[in-house]
Amino acid sequence: MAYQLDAHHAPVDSSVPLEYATEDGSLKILGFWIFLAADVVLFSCLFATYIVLQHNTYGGPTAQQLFDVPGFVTETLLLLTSSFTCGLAIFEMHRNRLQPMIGWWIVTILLGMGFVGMEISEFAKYVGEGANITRSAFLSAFFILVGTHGTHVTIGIFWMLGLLVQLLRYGITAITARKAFVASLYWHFLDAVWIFIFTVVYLTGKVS
Amino acid sequence: MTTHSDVNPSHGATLPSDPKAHHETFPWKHILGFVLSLVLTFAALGLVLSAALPLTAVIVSIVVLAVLQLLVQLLLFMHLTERHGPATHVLTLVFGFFVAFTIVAGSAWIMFTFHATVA
Amino acid sequence: MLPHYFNHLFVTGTDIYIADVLIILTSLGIVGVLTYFKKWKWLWREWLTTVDHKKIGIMYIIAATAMFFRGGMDGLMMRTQLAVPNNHFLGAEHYDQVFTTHGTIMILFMAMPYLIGLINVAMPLQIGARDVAFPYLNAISFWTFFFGAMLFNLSFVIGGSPDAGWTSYAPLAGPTFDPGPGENYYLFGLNLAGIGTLASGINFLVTIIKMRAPGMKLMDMPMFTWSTLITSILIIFAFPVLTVALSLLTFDRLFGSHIFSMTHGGMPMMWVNLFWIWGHPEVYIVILPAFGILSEVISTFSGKKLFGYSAMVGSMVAIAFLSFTVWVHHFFTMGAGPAVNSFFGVSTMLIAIPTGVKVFNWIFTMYRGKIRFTTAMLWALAFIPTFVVGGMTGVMLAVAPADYQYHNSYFLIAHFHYTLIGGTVFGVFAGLYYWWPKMFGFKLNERLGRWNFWTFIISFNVTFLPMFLLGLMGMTRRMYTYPPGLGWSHLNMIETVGAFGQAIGMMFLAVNIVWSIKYGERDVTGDAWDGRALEWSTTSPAPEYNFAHVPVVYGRDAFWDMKYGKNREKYQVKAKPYRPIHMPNNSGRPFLMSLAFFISFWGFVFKWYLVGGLGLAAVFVFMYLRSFEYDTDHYISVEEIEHTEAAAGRL
Amino acid sequence: MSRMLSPKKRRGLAFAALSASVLLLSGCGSQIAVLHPEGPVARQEYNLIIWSFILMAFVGLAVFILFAYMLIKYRARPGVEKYYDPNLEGNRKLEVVWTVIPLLIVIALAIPTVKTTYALTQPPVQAHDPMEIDVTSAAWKWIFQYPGQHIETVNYLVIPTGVPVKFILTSVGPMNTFWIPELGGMEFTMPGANLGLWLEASKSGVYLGRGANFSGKGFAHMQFNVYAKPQAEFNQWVAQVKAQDPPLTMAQANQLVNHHGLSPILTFSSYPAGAVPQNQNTLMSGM
Repeated sequence: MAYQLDAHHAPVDSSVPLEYATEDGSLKILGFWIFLAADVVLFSCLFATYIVLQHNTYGGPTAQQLFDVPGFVTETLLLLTSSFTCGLAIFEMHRNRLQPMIGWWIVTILLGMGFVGMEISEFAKYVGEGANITRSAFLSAFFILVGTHGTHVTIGIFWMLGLLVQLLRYGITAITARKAFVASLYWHFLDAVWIFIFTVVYLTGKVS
Repeated sequence: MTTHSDVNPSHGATLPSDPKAHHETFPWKHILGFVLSLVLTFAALGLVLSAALPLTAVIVSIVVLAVLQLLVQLLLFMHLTERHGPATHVLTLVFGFFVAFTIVAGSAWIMFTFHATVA
Repeated sequence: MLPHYFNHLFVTGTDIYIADVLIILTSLGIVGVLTYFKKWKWLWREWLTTVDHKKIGIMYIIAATAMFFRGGMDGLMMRTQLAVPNNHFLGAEHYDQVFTTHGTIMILFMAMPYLIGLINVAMPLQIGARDVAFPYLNAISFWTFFFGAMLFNLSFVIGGSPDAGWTSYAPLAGPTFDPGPGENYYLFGLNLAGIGTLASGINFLVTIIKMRAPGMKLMDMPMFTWSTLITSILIIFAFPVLTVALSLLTFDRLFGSHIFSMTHGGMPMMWVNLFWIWGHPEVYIVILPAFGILSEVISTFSGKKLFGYSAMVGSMVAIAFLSFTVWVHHFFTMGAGPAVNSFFGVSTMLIAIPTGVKVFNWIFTMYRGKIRFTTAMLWALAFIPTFVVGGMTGVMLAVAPADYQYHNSYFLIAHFHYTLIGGTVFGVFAGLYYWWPKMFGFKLNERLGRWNFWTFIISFNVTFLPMFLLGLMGMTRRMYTYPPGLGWSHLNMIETVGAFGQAIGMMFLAVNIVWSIKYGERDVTGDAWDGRALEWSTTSPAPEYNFAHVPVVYGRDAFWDMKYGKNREKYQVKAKPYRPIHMPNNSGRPFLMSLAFFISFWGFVFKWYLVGGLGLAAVFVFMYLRSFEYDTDHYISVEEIEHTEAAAGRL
Repeated sequence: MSRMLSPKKRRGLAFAALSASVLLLSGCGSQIAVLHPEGPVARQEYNLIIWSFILMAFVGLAVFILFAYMLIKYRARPGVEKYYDPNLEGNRKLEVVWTVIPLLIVIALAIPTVKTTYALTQPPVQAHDPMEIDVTSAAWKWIFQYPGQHIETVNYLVIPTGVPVKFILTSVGPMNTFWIPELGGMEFTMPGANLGLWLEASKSGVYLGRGANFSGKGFAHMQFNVYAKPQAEFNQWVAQVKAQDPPLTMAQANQLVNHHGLSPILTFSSYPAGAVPQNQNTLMSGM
């Protein structure tokens, strides 16, 4: 969809990675980078809110009492590894090897599901202990910040599942390559956001 | 930013490429990134659990480690430096970080000092 | 299962009944006309499913005009209530709803869509593009805005309007003090429209960066396109903040969280903080495109290049940067300590410098020019002194200790009406009169235009100038009534007279449009005003594909250069044969998806989670369908291009 | 540029218009409360208002005069061709001038702004011992507690003249702002926070105060009188309240806070310790 061109067919430029090969592809990748920059700001507001409210526990459990080190470290490792495998999938895509690409893609999805599953059980445990969203401003900010990230990850999983079907159906083309690349940007970005949740919420919560 | 219009590849070679990056047969960059991210994560965890440093020093160090991890993701996984046309996405991202920093630091400053209006 | 306020789902009250009847009659009228003239299919094919930036722009402008009349009615009701002391025209609750909807509608559903509409119409044409970067997304932007506005307006008849002010400060807007659905309408309506706005920002930015005509450097772009670029960046980084603020308050209201609540450790001030982190850039989002329009109009009707082009660009960049570092000046009186107040006071004053640079450059654009006083030019010229009054009082407000005396008073109200009407609205009117022939192929009438202009601008000053004085007399905003004997009564009466004068001014605009549709001067050349940028080089209205040949550009003011400039020869290359043009397909999905959003969010307003959830599920289904759609575009054949160009007399 | 008014003439014109508008604003009757400061805080703010107005009027006049000149001189008319220069696109010197002059004006404004911002956090006149009044906005009434005197008033305020008063502001309902224009600018009242504001009345009189931040249905009626009296009369008033008025019970205190509605003027000779919202503003512990 290169609306600028008077050409008969959208040209495929072989000198650049496949995802950038069509005009439309490079427009969409730029658009998505810009969206990620906007998402940085969205998360920064949630972080600011959490930082301002983190000590307002109103007699409820504090971060120190609540967080469980093995639990959040495991979540972190799952997400870090999934970011790595997602990178490998794109690496294989650039080498035009469909089978390994799909393999790493599926591993990434499974690791993502593992992460979301652990997060849900973590939330369920807190709620079971009476530490729910209505207990204190600290907990409200915690659930909303971490939950927003979890929602992003969940959407990412559904997105990648949809792309899995398209990869199986069409193979690696300029269009599927662009779509997979954009999804991988999203996935790595969520990993980066999690690192800050790990640091600002969990580690800082344990230290103070 | 480029001074040429980059809308039409047929007008000239305005889409520079890095052919080297796409002929690698082993994902060195990704493995390096993964190892670095593990090292940085456990370094931060160790700092917190060992409680060897004073509180402020710990918080500053783990935030620095987190920023390093962000760079690992951006540079080694997200192909941030691959340029196909102007580096608009880098500029946008940098401005995004500026705004994010302003929001977090500004909010903390405002909200933590607002009881102190009278002496 | 039904929420407790189901009982009063339909709002009661005489004026509401009248509104109900009017809404039903208008809707029936529209349905009747469409059916009688067999226009349903036309409406769907040509408008509801379009992805053409020009048509989307026109739909934005139509919606914004409707919202202007709605917001204006609110304004008239407020002024009627305040005309005399101790008036009983509106009760306190009703008045509170009216000023809340007035502010919200005017900022978010009038000013922004007007400007985004004009950007849609003119920007792609100015850079010689065939459409925006993401035409399908552009349609989603429009329809989410439209349904967001509809959701907000629905509150008037179903459930009750929000009544905590357009700033919606917690805890007044929280569940304790405002349990009804009105505030939920505000939160969900704004959030829905906000999705579309963010998408527009990304869309315009990518369009400008990647889709300029060959040869057009960034520093060759028309100033309106520059202002769009900067505005897009502001949108991209400001709107996520609004999304977060609204969502957090939604959580407090729907799910009992305590971010902004009075108890359990919540901090209401955090709402104020987040709201204005968005709110201040928002002010520039609605003023910078107006600056851009002004630059185009003044330069065109002075027959001159823009004075100090680089300084104009640089000052906009500076304003954009500074706009993210001044938000506390909206709450100096919230006691964040002298260091905070000093920092934000001084950073606010600094904005005066780039703004001043722009004002002087506009004035000097006229220096040694040939000024034609068309209606568009009159609006642009009126902008300068009016905005200067707004800007100067803005600097006065930036003086933190003095702001302790102005804050929330009518002085502040006067200030921001001088900037938002004198800046944004005058800019929009200048843009409407200027680009009208490009949109519709005929000019608006100049004589009626002058009536429109003079009635409105005189009445505007009659309304808002006395407010400065009232503020210093101690009258605060949002008072539904006031006692006699404070010296406020005469000034209030004068203001009310002015408000009705403005309404008469607007009537001239309506009459002008109707009259000109029938008798307006047709624009057969495509160059209605002896224009300077590329939008005037194609036909009026522009064909679907904008340009049969994408123009190649050799510098600033490309079309002027083409006509009179030193590169004239270069532009007169022999026309190549036409080639098929690649264009995106129309799609009904943006409309349907936004409708699903509307239904979902309407469910959430009333805490009907089943409706809300199903609606959201439908939204995701539409997204999935799009992801699996590969047949998204088509080619316009050479024959069709030849036919279109021949019909426009261009072969 | 040389064809325009000479600098001298221009300055004279600017000065004349300026003084006329200042006279107009300040001489317009005592009802313009902000321009009739009756205490040191309001006076400092007034000085800044006037100074910023003068600076802005200077800029404004320059703009208006230039603007009018351009419109008249370069309107499309016979003979305009001889000036016409379509390719004129800038002038570095002029652009520097209109960047530097506003910068100087901003500096001239910023310095007193910062100074006054810091000054207003201190009690205005150090000669007297300051007193404290705890102010609470409720829906929709003002509650004033005098911790030194241990009395409470609702919807009116009595203060001694010549004494700096430290108002400690909070809210048990929606936010509001506490504003007595003749004595000084406003400050927010917020649930969960205690903000401070210094004010002082220089002379006796009745001043009008009001809430200035919208707080719901009864907002427009949140108006109160401030009676400033000499210290001796103030003491006399306190003694009278102690002798004549009833004490506030906890039940009445809760009723004032929880009943959302207007309230008449009330006076209490004492109040229970539990009825001071300023003492309960802690976010970390839930009590």
